[in-house]
Amino acid sequence: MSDLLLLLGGAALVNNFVLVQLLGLCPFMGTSNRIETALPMGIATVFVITISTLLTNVLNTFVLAPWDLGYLRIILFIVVIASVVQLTEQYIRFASPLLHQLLGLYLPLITSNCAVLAIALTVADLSLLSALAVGVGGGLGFSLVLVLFAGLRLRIDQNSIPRPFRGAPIALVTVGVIALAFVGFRGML
Amino acid sequence: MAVSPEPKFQTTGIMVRVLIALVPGTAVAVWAFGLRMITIVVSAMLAAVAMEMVCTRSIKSLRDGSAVVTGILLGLCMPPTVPFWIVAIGSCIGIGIGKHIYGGLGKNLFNPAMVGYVAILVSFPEQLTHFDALTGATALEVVSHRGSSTLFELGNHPSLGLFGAAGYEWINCAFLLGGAYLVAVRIISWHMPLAVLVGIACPTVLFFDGGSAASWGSPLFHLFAGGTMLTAFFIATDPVTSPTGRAQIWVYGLFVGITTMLIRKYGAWADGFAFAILLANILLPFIERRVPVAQAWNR
Amino acid sequence: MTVSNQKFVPLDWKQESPSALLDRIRDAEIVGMGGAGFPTHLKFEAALRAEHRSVIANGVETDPGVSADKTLLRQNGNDVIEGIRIAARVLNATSCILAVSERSIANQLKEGNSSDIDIVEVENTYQNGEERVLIEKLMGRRIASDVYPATLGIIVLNVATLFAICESVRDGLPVTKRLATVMGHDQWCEIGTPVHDLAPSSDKLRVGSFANGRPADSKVSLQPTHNAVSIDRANSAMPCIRCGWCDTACPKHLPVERLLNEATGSLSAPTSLTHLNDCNDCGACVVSCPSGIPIIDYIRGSRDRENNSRTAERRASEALSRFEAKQQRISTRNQRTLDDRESRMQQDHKWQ
Amino acid sequence: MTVQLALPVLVLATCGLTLSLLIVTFEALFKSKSPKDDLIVAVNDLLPQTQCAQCGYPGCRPYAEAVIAGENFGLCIPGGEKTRRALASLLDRDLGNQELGEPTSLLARVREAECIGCGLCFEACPVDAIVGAPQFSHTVLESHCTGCELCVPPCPVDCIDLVANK
Repeated sequence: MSDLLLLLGGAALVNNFVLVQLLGLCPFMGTSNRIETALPMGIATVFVITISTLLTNVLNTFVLAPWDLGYLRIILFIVVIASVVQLTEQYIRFASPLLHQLLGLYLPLITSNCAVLAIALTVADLSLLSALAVGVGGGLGFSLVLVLFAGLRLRIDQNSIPRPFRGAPIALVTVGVIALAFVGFRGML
Repeated sequence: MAVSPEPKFQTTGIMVRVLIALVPGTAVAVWAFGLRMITIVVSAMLAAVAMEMVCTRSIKSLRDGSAVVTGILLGLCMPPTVPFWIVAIGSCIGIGIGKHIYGGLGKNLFNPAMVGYVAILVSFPEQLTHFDALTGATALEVVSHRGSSTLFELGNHPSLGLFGAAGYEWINCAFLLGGAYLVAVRIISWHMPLAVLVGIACPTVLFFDGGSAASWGSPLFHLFAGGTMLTAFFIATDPVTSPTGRAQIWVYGLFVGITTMLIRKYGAWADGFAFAILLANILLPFIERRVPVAQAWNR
Repeated sequence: MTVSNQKFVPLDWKQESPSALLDRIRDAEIVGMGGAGFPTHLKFEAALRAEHRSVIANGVETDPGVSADKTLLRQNGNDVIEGIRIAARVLNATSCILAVSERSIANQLKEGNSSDIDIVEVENTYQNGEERVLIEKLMGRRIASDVYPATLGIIVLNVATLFAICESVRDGLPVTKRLATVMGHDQWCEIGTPVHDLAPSSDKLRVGSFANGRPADSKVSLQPTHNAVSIDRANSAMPCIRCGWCDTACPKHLPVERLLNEATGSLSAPTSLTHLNDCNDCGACVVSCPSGIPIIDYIRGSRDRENNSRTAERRASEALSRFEAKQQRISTRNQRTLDDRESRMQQDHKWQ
Repeated sequence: MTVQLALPVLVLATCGLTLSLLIVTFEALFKSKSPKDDLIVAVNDLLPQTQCAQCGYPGCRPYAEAVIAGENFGLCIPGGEKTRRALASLLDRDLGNQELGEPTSLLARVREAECIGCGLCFEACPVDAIVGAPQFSHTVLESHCTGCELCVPPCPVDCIDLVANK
């Protein structure tokens, strides 16, 4: 049990998918300028990652591996992830149209979030439990950093920043410094 | 004319008193690590001041002295063997990216000195972590990567001085002295330093098991090793990047202390205070509860 | 505030009846010159309703950089004392206290006068000049923040107001001038003169002390409540370093640093209105700020904005509810006419 | 050779089929209910509720529904730039360069001497801010009036004028 926790912690903090492996940056930058979009986006991403990791792992161990169809992985995983995202979007549209309107383009964008596919691919060969651990850990790491970054962006005072750095550039610089801070976790696990 | 209650200090007054408080620590560092330490601290300060003038294109903003203090703090974190150009790069990154890109004094999200220090620590690891013959590896490294030998067997290793790490124990005492002066002159409140020191002491006390192979090292050792006192009194109390409410100060300080200890014990880095400060700065909006999370929930 | 300048008949206040004196104070349109500008005769009328009354003369001038009241007490201390006696006569007050913040003034006033007014020295800490704090210090009574001391019979009057009372009653002079610290030195200034004529200078001016005064643009003229005119210290203000000293200085324990940063827009999360309304403009935060930021201007600005948007929201929601009520009324009326027509159609007519 | 070819096609086909079936059932199961009433309420709350129809819609709520359906969110004159930006940020639409001026809040005021008591303005006022009996002079309640100018056209003697709200 404890090594599952270590896997989860490792995926969340030590080699965090956004900050250390620099994956999934576009939804990260897109939805983090407001906490109203960052929080639901984080939760939706964790949900999608968990479900898709589960499905892809099962598919891989029972279908792809025995008939050594490894080369089908990417195509199949993307189809699975896309359909999981479609299902979540339908549910969110049903549950709260306002949230759906708020998230707007970024909800379907989770399919193209490379962190989701990256996690699915990295855990394809692991056992189901450890795959889930890394999946949930990766998702939590992504959402944690997303929400923290949204909180930080509230403190950025746009009109006192030099003109060329306003908006996205200052956000990227801040993500860089956050990544610097997360280097502190290296070697922990 | 009646004495009208002028403000306690102008910001320049704060800088002068902080510099006075830094003098004892710097002097002991020079005594412990040799004259080269002076040139390191001075070059760090000059680079910081130069970058400040470049970024603000005027010398007006030097008045508040934040650039000078940032430079000195960065210089004091450096090991004595570091080449000068690396220190200069660190200062420039600290002042440029740490402060002025966010709009100057008061607008930066992260502690400028720590941004500079972590930037060069991560990009030039070999120059920044190995030390010369005086102490070999720092005591912290020796303690945390000693494999199976118990603390007692390590007793006579050159890096271990009387009760702490060779040179570092006196440096920390000197910064403690300087810090006490700052608290006495009411520039900083005593809550933050105490919170950080308690944060550092707690894990060592909890897990203290008489110096066995897996022990963290004695609380006294960790309180007077590496950058503990420098962090507690000078870096964590930087007003711009630390909270103002009393409860928030304690949460912030404890987080810094405990994270420093975690990195020292489990992390790959010898001393984790710089990372701990940056991580605490990331959490600051949530520590001060200024993020309208409730509003986001009821959407 | 227009200032009436017709002359009066000098009265011998020892013989005049209290109501005649009160009428004179009302006709002279004397207002409190300590900073609030509350009409003095209303204060007197409120105090008259209480059973036993006492007069407190507030000579404790702790506004930083202002020495108008102190100089007034030094130069015309006796007129102020006479003003106190007039006020005491109007209220037939049981006790009179003159509070000052300097020993030299206290001694100078003590030798010349009999003992009916006791002159008390109060130390010069920043909060003591405020009405309720002064009452608590002199009489040991804590007044709730929503109760006016005058209604309890305790009248606190600024020494400049008492001087104006003395001049209008004894000498019959209208209130046309007041002593103010202009650019550091005290001088008698005509009320109503534009501030920029009093202190001609290029950069911005500030009326009142830099703690709780207001920035003065060209249109502002000297009012009875302004006790100083100076260069606005805000020109040389440095950026806020979030040191939190203003939080510790605030007597009402408000999160001043957070209010300031939200007012200047560098923090976008909105704050609650209650904090803003609790602030009573004392200016202790401005005094304690190492960067010299006029915090009070920002807090007043965001408080007005917040109040305006709140009233706008309230009016909008009321308008919405009235609009829906009207729509409802119209639809029921139309429905009723339809039903009537329907029922009329059902009746069988005579020719069928 | 053919087995090597058929197997991947088979696998992909079955996966695609099952997933699409899943999506269709979800679609039927979670059909989104009436379009977006809590979204309409959210947008309506941002509008100043003057019901003035200067945006071309009979009231604020119809305009809210139109905005959600894609209408230009910069038509609300009384709301001015503040409302326009609020709508843009709620609906995540880019602001464009259209700049609305600062809303000058107006108040209607009846010159009571000339009022003949016809009551037409009473009917026209969307928020019941005008009071008065038939044949008697009417007046505007300043606390209730939203400055929507709808009472000015129907007045036969044109005795209502608009003053700035202090």
